[in-house]
Amino acid sequence: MTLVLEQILNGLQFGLTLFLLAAGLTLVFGIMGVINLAHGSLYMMGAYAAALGAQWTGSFWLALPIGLLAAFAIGVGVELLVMRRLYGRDHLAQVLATFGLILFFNGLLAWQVGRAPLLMNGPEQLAGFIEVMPGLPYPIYRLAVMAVGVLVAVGLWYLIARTRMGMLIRAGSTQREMVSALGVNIAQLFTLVFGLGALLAGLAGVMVGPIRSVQIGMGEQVLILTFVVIVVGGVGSVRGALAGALLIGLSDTLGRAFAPSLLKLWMSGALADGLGAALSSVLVYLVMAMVLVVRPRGLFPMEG
Amino acid sequence: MRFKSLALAGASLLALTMTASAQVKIGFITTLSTPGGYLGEDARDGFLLAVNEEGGKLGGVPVQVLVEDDQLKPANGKQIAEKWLESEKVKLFTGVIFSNVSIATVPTILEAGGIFVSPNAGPSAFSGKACNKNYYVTSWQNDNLHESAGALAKKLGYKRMVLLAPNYPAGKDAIIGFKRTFGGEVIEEIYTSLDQTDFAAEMARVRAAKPDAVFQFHPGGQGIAFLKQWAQSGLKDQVPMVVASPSLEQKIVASVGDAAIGIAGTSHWNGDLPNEANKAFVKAFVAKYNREPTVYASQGYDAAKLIASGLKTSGEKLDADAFRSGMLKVDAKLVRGNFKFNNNQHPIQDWYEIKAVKGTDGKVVLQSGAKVLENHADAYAKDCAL
Amino acid sequence: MMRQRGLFVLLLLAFIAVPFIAGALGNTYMITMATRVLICAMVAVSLDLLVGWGGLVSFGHAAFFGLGGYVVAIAATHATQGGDIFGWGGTNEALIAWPLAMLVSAGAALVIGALSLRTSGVYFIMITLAFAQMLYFVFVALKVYGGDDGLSMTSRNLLAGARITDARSFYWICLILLAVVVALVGRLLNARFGLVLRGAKASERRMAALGFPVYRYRLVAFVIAGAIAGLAGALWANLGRFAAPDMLSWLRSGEFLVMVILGGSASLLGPVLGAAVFLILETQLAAHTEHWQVIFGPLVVLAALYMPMGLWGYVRGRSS
Amino acid sequence: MIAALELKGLSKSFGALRANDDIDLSIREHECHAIIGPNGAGKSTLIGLLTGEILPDRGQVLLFGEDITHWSVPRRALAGLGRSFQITQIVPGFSALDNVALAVQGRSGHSFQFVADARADMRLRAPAIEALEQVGLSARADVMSEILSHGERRQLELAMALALKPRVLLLDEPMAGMGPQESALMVQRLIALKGQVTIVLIEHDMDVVFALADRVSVLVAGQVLTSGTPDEVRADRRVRAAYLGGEVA
Repeated sequence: MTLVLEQILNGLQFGLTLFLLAAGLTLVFGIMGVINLAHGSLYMMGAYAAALGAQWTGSFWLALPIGLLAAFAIGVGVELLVMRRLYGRDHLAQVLATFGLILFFNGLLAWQVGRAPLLMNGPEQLAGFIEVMPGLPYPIYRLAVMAVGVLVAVGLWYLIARTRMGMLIRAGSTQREMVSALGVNIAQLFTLVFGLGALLAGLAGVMVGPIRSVQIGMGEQVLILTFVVIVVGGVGSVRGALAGALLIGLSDTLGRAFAPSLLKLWMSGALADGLGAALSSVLVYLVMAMVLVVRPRGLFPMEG
Repeated sequence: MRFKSLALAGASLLALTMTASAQVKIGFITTLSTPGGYLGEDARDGFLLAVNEEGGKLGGVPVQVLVEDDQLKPANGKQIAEKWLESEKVKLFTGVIFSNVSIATVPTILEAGGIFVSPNAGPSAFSGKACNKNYYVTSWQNDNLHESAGALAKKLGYKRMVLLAPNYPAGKDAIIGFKRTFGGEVIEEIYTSLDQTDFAAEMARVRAAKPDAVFQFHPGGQGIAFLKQWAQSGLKDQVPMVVASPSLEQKIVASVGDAAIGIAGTSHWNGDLPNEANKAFVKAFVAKYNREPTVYASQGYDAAKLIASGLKTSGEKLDADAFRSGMLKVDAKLVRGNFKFNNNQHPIQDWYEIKAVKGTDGKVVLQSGAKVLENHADAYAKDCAL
Repeated sequence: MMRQRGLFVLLLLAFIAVPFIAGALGNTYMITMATRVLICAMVAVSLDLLVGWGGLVSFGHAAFFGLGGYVVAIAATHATQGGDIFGWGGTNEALIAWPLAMLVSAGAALVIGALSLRTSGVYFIMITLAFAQMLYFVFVALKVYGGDDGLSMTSRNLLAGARITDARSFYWICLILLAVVVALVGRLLNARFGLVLRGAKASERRMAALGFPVYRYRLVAFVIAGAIAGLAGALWANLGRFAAPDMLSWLRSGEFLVMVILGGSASLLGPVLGAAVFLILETQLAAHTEHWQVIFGPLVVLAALYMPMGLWGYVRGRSS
Repeated sequence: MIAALELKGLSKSFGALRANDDIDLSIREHECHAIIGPNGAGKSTLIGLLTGEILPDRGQVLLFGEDITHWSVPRRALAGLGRSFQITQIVPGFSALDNVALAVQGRSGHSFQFVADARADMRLRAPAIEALEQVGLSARADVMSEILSHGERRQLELAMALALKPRVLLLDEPMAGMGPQESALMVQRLIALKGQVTIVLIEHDMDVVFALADRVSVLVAGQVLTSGTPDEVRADRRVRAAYLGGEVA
């Protein structure tokens, strides 16, 4: 029973990590209507900046703002140089341009930082465990990642639903002309929103730095799963991204955790191990397909 | 179209002018991009160090090393080989890191009468019945890595183990290789997916299975993530871990830090092996590149030394049989020490216990221990008719 | 239309000239390189049917390319080394294996298309990508057929019992097939079916209001494009005598898209040009610097930003 | 007599907004029936429900007595429900004739023909030329549709709807964006159609409505306020209060 609870906790934790990535991507799509394949690259740049920052300063807490700032700055730069020329264009041009950016960022890091993965440790204060319930110790750092995921969800909800900027953001996606007539600089707003998306990607990169590998290509590894998440949730919807992330996180984790032992009820051990692994590796795609059959625009489709 | 023909014509003209020189050209096809790029980078740098030390020669023969990135795409490796065979008249190839590139590329080279010396990948496809007199593996047969880990687990007295590997052939081979020498009970085999970055679910399964120890094979980034999460989950202090060299090499240790301490690994080389050649190599590598060499760098270096041994007898003509007699003589001081070629032209060598310890400067480094396997060969050699 | 035909002939003549130029230079690698261009061009033309003409940005086209390659390699493996798949002993005959590759790819396209086409726009992009990636991991894990290591063929397929050993004959086969594909796609685009597909790109609502069940037409286009990509995959596997999961990877899909857009989408011959320029540029850059991505990436970005019509737009613009 | 188009209790809500609320409407064969109403009255939703682009929460749509409530858009089109769009929906890169021929092709059933050049097919071309003549655009048949003037595109829009040979023609603001002269010409053309085909006209311009319509229904806040002849509707005080007073005054 504890095992089941632990695995559910693992699933939630994985889901919230996915949410960190999906939130920025879906926000940028929802507001500017651009698909950004290079979102994973911003995540990578955030993680790299933080890892280098940690080596330089020796502190995770100093590295955190460095990573966020770098991701934000790179995001703003990318928006000013590339993305803003893509708003009116079709998705095809957006896909192509951001594909080019992926190649560039990977090449740039290999060239300037080197090809080897970087060292990045979590903060001393968050090492160790908490007994979340009797007999179930859980790493504090993972709980911290979950907390950050929840905070981001709440923060985004507040930003979009309750602030003036959120109002502009909501209006910006539907009524660009009206908002600009009100004297709001749409171009600046979009730069800011893209920067925010990049910042969220960077935050994801910094947070997973201590539990994953900080290396070239780390962005592409998670990009496709992030796509699955926002497709399931409904592209453009932050609420959908959260729901999709939790659904995918839970089904992936629980599949990997229990598929083999469930299969062992019917077949031999080795076969069950193999088949269970195969099944759990395609499980998230099957979930996605099922959601699409029922709701082609995801769980929380954007209005309009 | 016009641009295309011009570009191609230009490239081939360039090739014509360059073939005029009297050097032996060595085609170094390796992986420089993708997450696996650092393996190729180190193998290349190790190789070039050896060439450099001899002043642009290997075994007294002037060489020119052509390097190109295969991007970890099998077809690209093959394409580069075809290009060099054709327009650069390259006959001697090396550099390939990954088995899939090797499997696609090697037949093309051998069929064209070329020679291939592998500094890393040793896939079983070419080590048994399909062995070839112009194909040499200077690193290890793939299974050796895991056999040595299995032998170590047996030596350490573990009886009941959980094995983890990604769900693809190399992962399954790792588990088979490990079991070949381990001999104890395998309670559970856990297969992860190749794109997985979070192993919390698997670690909970390990915790529940309560094994004596675990063996895991996750190369590169996955291995790094696994070790970090393993330490964080607290399992590191409860369940011992045994791994093979690709999961515990210098770059991985450098990027996981303290999380690597206490893990038992095996390797055929380490920076602290006490032979003279190795001491000189490490010193020269650090001096030239300003970083510690990895096992891949050592393999690149050793491959160059073995090629030098072949070139000593073949000379600039590069006759395949003459080259072969030189290669098989192993007229070279390798940094790993004890080495000879088996009948399938794969290594017979020693494997050492390796562990990560805190160095004097606070950095985590790898330290070699006792021999785990001595004069270890591979299981496929008996099928090779050479 | 006349101009299009004239350029088609010009391009064809240029491709016909390649083996003779290569012969004069004594460079067979050039033929192999050109064969690669032909095969990628075939994929690009099929992808453009969806992207350029149908407005369906598929980011998973490599899946069908890879499937085609695997069908041929698997059939050849069983034919030469025994064993069977679903009770079938395999074949080394191109006249059976290549159509089969098309059929299997078409079947996969039918399933993936049926699900993906329920959505549109950015959903479609991401979903095709995700399904292709799923297939990629299936082949990576498929140990019987080499998994990550790929699957080698001992020799090329036989064509009606005859061996295709030299690079030149294989080049001619690829060239003929590409010409046939281009001609057929060209016909299709101006036939009733093609007009509906193109109309639906401009206005799906209008086409529905005129009585066309747009979904069905798009699905058929998706299946046709998948089948052509399957044929290209079969040729690719024959060229390298090797099929590997990287044929299905999402990077491949991305590269095919780059070829289409670089050459000029919705232009029939643009993708052919795009494939040629892409492959030559990539190999030349990679041969000259190990940090080729730092140059190549920005070039792709610039192409996306400033060449909406692609190279073909310039070629056609100048000749008119 | 069976109504050409009959709506029974048709309702559609978007969240809390009742866009169409229990609409009953009967449109007779060969009449020109105008639907008017202020902005936000639910005209667009009603068009959507009729064409099948929107599915209702409740109620029925009958086309010549046949229940088409759950039919797809193309199926309705093939059953004889033609439409024009408020915002012109034509295919750029195709000539005017190509566009209309596409409509003829739609009428002819399935188009899974992959080889024969559709542009050389007189079975498509001839009826298309006829439809272009009907709207007075035959002189511009070979001009690329994106080059046509706004008024010409509106004509093309109508020609495409006509080429489908519909039994019921839904015209969604056919005069949108037209100058007075173009508008008058269009009215002439629509008058010529009267009696041949049932027309449902959604229109803002009251002059157009009263020039064309046999009957008028007034939609206010998602409900049918009244239906009647133009004179009856003009005289209705409630209409004046709710609508005419505000907008036409």
